Amino acid sequence: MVVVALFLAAIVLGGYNKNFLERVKGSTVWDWMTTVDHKKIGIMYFMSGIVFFLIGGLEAILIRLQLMVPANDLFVGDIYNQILTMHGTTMIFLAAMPLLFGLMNVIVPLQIGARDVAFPFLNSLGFWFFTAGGIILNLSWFFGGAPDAGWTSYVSLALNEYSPGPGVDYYVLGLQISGIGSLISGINFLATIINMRTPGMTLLRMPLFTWTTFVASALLLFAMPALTVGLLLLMFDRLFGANFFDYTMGGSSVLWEHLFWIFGHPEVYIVILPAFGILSEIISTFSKKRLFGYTSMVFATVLIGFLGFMVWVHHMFTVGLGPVSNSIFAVATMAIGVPTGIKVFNWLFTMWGGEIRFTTAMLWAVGFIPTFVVGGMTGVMLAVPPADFQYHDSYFVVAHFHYVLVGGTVFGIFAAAFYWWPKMFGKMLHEGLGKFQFWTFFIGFHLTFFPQHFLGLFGMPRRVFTYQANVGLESINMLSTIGVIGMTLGTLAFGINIYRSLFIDKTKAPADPWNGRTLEWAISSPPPEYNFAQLPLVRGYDALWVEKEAGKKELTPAEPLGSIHMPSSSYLPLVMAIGVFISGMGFIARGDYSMGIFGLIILGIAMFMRSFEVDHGYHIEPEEIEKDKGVDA
Amino acid sequence: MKRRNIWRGLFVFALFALVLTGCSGHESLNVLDPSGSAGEKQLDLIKLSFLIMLGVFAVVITIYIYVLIRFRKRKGVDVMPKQTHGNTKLEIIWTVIPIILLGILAVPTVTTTFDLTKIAQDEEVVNVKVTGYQYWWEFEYPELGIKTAQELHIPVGKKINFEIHGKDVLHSFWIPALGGKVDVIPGRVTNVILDANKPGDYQGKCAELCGAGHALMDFKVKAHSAEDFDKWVTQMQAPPAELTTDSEKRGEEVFQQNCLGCHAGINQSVPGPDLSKFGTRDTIAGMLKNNPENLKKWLHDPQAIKAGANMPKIDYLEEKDLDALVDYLESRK
Amino acid sequence: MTEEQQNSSPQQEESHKPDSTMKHIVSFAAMIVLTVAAFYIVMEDVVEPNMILPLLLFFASIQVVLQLFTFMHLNQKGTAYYTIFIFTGVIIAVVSAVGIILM
Amino acid sequence: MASDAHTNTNHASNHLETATLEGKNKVLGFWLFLAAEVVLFACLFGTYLALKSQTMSGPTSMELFDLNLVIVATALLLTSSLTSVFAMSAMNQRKLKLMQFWLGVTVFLGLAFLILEIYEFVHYIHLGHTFMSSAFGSAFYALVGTHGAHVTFGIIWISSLMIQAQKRGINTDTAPKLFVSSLYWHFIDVVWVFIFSLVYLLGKVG
Ligand code: HEA
Ligand code: HEA
Ligand SMILES: [Cu+2]
Repeated sequence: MVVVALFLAAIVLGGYNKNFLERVKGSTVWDWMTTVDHKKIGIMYFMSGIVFFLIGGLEAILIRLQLMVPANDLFVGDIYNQILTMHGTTMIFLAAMPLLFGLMNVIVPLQIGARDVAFPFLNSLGFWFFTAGGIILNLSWFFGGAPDAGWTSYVSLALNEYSPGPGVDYYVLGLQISGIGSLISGINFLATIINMRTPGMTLLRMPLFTWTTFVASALLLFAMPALTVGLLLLMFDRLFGANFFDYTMGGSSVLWEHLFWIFGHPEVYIVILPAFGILSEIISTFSKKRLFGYTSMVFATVLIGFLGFMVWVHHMFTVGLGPVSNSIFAVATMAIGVPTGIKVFNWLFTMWGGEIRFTTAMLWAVGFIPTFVVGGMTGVMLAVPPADFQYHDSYFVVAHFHYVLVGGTVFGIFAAAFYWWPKMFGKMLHEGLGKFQFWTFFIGFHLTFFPQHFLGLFGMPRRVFTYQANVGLESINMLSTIGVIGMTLGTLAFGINIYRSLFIDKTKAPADPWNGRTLEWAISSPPPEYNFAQLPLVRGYDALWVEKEAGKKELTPAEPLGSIHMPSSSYLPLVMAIGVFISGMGFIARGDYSMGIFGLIILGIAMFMRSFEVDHGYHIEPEEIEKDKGVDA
Repeated sequence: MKRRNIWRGLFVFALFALVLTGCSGHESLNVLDPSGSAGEKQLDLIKLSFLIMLGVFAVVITIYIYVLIRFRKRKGVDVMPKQTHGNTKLEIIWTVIPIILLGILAVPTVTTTFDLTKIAQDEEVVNVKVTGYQYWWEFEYPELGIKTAQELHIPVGKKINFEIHGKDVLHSFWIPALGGKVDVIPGRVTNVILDANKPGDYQGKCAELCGAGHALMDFKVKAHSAEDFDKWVTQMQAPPAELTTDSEKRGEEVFQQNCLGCHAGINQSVPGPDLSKFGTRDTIAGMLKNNPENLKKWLHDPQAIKAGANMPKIDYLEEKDLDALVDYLESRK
Repeated sequence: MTEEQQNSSPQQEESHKPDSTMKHIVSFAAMIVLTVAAFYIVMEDVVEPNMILPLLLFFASIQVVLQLFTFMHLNQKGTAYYTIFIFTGVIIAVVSAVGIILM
Repeated sequence: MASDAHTNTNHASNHLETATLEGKNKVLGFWLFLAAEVVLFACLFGTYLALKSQTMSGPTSMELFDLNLVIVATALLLTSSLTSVFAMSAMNQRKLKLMQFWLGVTVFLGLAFLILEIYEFVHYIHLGHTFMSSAFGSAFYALVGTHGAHVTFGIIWISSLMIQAQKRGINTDTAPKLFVSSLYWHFIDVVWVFIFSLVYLLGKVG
């Protein structure tokens, strides 16, 4: 967007000439916007994730402010519904997922000893689609109002008749576009992990973060289409007069619930599995021990992923599908507790007999375990249909999912941020600030969400902008709001920490600050653009540790030093994303859809250009690599 | 590390223990202190699942605390831990025990799931047809020929078979103190069977986001003894009270000119609640105490009281007519 | 690359030798037969009505297998991943579709 | 994986599409995409079958569907699947002209199918069965229309690849593209098998 704006500005000012183009092409911004380097794309994912986390967090603050006291009138009715919808949608789709995608992008190729991902071009395309979708969603605040039917966007509330504004259109098109981006990323990760592993990196030697990325990507692959279909049908209903969900014309609102949750439940595992992977890496590293029960960890990951598709109806126990359906899905849901338990105990026994260093990353990991277990436990309690009749759509559910989403995913992401920051940016984060962040956020978190279990049990439904006084809800709500102060302080500390590390701190991070065990720690921080000068030969699980134990300083190369082929960068992904962005906004604006079609034409042209383009990339010659090495040493 | 974790463990335990004995939370909407058999069965499952989870949590947290204390790195000591791969025996244990525990939970879960949908052959039931609208509730007793809104009256000790209908968007019918909820789904009929075992006032809630006024879509449940319920039925079945004062008579005219379009009470397709027994109600719109002052406030600006309410503002009447209308409505008993 | 299956050795070309053309034609013929059978049972009313759906699904499934394993070459070496993913997709697809239809 | 990866034209191999790492990635990635498409169509099928009796006052599937038309359409698409296989055989034997011929036939059959489908839709619309007339109408056009959109995209895609092949010949760059487009075409055929079975034939028995 920035570049386009720059172009336009230049044209208007009459300054459009070759010289200017050259300057733009040489600029850092252009470099990043056209990059196909997985590390840069990863960083962009991560950074936009942080931005959206702040926005979602701000919305959370507003929610808690409104609910601080009974009969508050800060945000009433529709406005409140908009905030809460955008909070959920932003946090899940625009914060948690890109933060994880960022980490996956940077780390997974390094962990499997690859020079690149399988589809560098598509990788970039995925990122720009996600960005386009995210921007569309958040533009809703300024043009016509945000979606207000909840992040689940249940019909018929989300149909034209009951949500006449454009809000839900933003939801539909924004998510559709960013969803396509996610699907593309998922395919890229899968193909990368299957095809790009270095010699010796067999499946059962892959680090757990790579494994969980693999399974999470498979979940994306199979879950995203259900959302795509759901959103497509909702778009047809809203924009083109179809009748999928309008019961007066034979449609069914339960259909939407199915489609949404067939996607939605796997989605929650998409955001927790990578966190499990992160935890496995960190706990093993900072306990100085091999991961306990590696094979069963892998097995459990795959099993969780698979079972994740068989349980969606647990979100629909109160729909009245009958005791048979409810029972089947209840038992299937409970079953997921078993592989998850395997993971928890394996973590505990990885620490057992180890030498535990409480770095900030490890603190987050250690904080994760009991928090997530509490969330998982309430999950199992929710899986009991008769009891769920009471919990459903109450604050008990809100407490459950924040324990797993914040206590699980977000804690995991913070852990990973501290752990892999040096690898991503070549700088360290400050440990003291990090510990401050951990304690404030951790305590604030429990203060906010633990009491919410009781709000639910005392009869407070979720998604309400107010509640009655004198029915035992005030003090708990107040407590819950106070806790947010802690989380805000923690988040601010994180912001300062980032700023400090990127702009103030001048010391460079070492290649292997934590005495790491996996391949990413064998190369410099940050890694050169080709990652590995020579592809390493992997000789066991914990590939780097194996070499360290053998007393070696470097990895054994699997190939002679030679010229390295690199993909060339491309502006086409950005153009395609701009195309869908324009198209999305065009459809939201309704009218005659000419802008919508115009955007699609841009997309089509860019696709043709890509198809006919002959792109051989470029090569980095051994001399240059030697030079790099020299500088590093 | 150590101290905090122990304290947290204790805190969790203490709070839950406190709550399970029913010390806090208001009785009119407390899930943990139910006044109906469905709610009791559900609470039993809540307790069972909670106890199992508490046991598992205790095991996890014990190992956790032990490990964190015992194996933390000590200053100046640098050991190389043994790089164990795993332990098949242990791994089998923590696979099998959870399976058993979940089995113990699954059996009563499934039986209760089926139980809740059953009514014994010889049991006397009261049928109530519930319809959820944005943002109010209509209750109809087909056998008794009664139709009312916002306030649900039920006899203690009898099973109430709710047949739930929807007309606009999804809602969810929830009376926390009596038992779990069921969704209101336009185009489908859902069912829930509840009962109250002691007389009293309970709160009903809408539990599915249904628009701007969702938070305020409350209703009242009044459980009566059998005699009181019969009294209420008789009163509801009786023809509306005579108009006594002039003001009431004038009010009727105002009503017919301004309100009848929606509040006809007889015609199914109109969107407003039946007001023919408005004077018997405790609340206006399910939330305000029913008195003339509040009624005026409501008529004047319904949206100020219930966000998103579909009723138009009645702010164009002369003061006298408004008073008459209020008198008329309050006399509808 | 490391994965055994990915190293499809250069010499397994059965599918492109002339007799593989034969194989393609045979499986094409089989598809035609199955299609005709499907239309036949519906148009000619020869089986019990409640057998029609299972039979239709059966015929269709065989056609899918033929397409996948002959036309789309899943019978060759080095296709393990494709097969795993497609069939996982099929399982999930069936569970989801049946769920939507029945509930 | 080194420099030779993308220039390597290993002539010993007849599997031109997977001769390079790029090619292997492309084919794998495309299979993954197809796996996703399986779920996508399953959701559309589920939707259709759940809503198919909701015809409101419009015509029912029994009254609408004309099986003779469907037979012709099926024959066209099935045959095009075979010709697409022939094209790939030709490709792997480096016979450009033959390949172009079979691709041409495939595209032609696809076009014929598409025209038939458009004719069918127009006919239905005249009978009062439209996208907006009922949930059944919406679901029918969403499912069959999505398939039709796939056919359209396939035609455009294969045609543009024919141009590329004509310009650049058959090599390790064009072969994977041609190969995955043929996978796509077969997949479209697979979906059609379910459409004629579960939409048209099942629609006739009610
Ligand atoms: C990261 C996200 C995440 C994760 C990991 C989970 C994990 C689980 N969830 Fe959760 N869930 C959500 C996110 C998540 N959930 C969200 C967002 C919603 C609400 C959506 C909305 O409506 O807006 C939701 C809602 C939700 C519901 C619906 C509630 C309702 O609306 O009425 C249910 C019901 O069954 C449920 C169950 C579970 C279960 C059983 C698990 C299990 O996977 C948990 C497994 C873990 C453990 C059990 C702990 C560790 C295990 C051991 C220590 C071993 C021993 C254990 C036993 C013997 C049991 N979840
Ligand atoms: C990963 C997902 C995720 C995360 C991280 C969070 C984080 C938080 N959530 Fe979230 N929440 C959801 C997912 C998530 N939530 C979902 C899916 C829903 C359901 C929505 C629905 O019903 O449709 C929901 C609903 C929800 C509700 C229920 C609303 C309702 O039903 O009425 C509440 C209420 O307390 C809440 C609170 C919070 C709080 C306090 C945080 C905190 O952890 C946030 C901490 C972060 C901060 C405090 C940020 C600090 C900000 C700054 C420091 C400055 C910002 C400055 C600028 C932008 C310049 N959330
Ligand atoms: Cu779930």
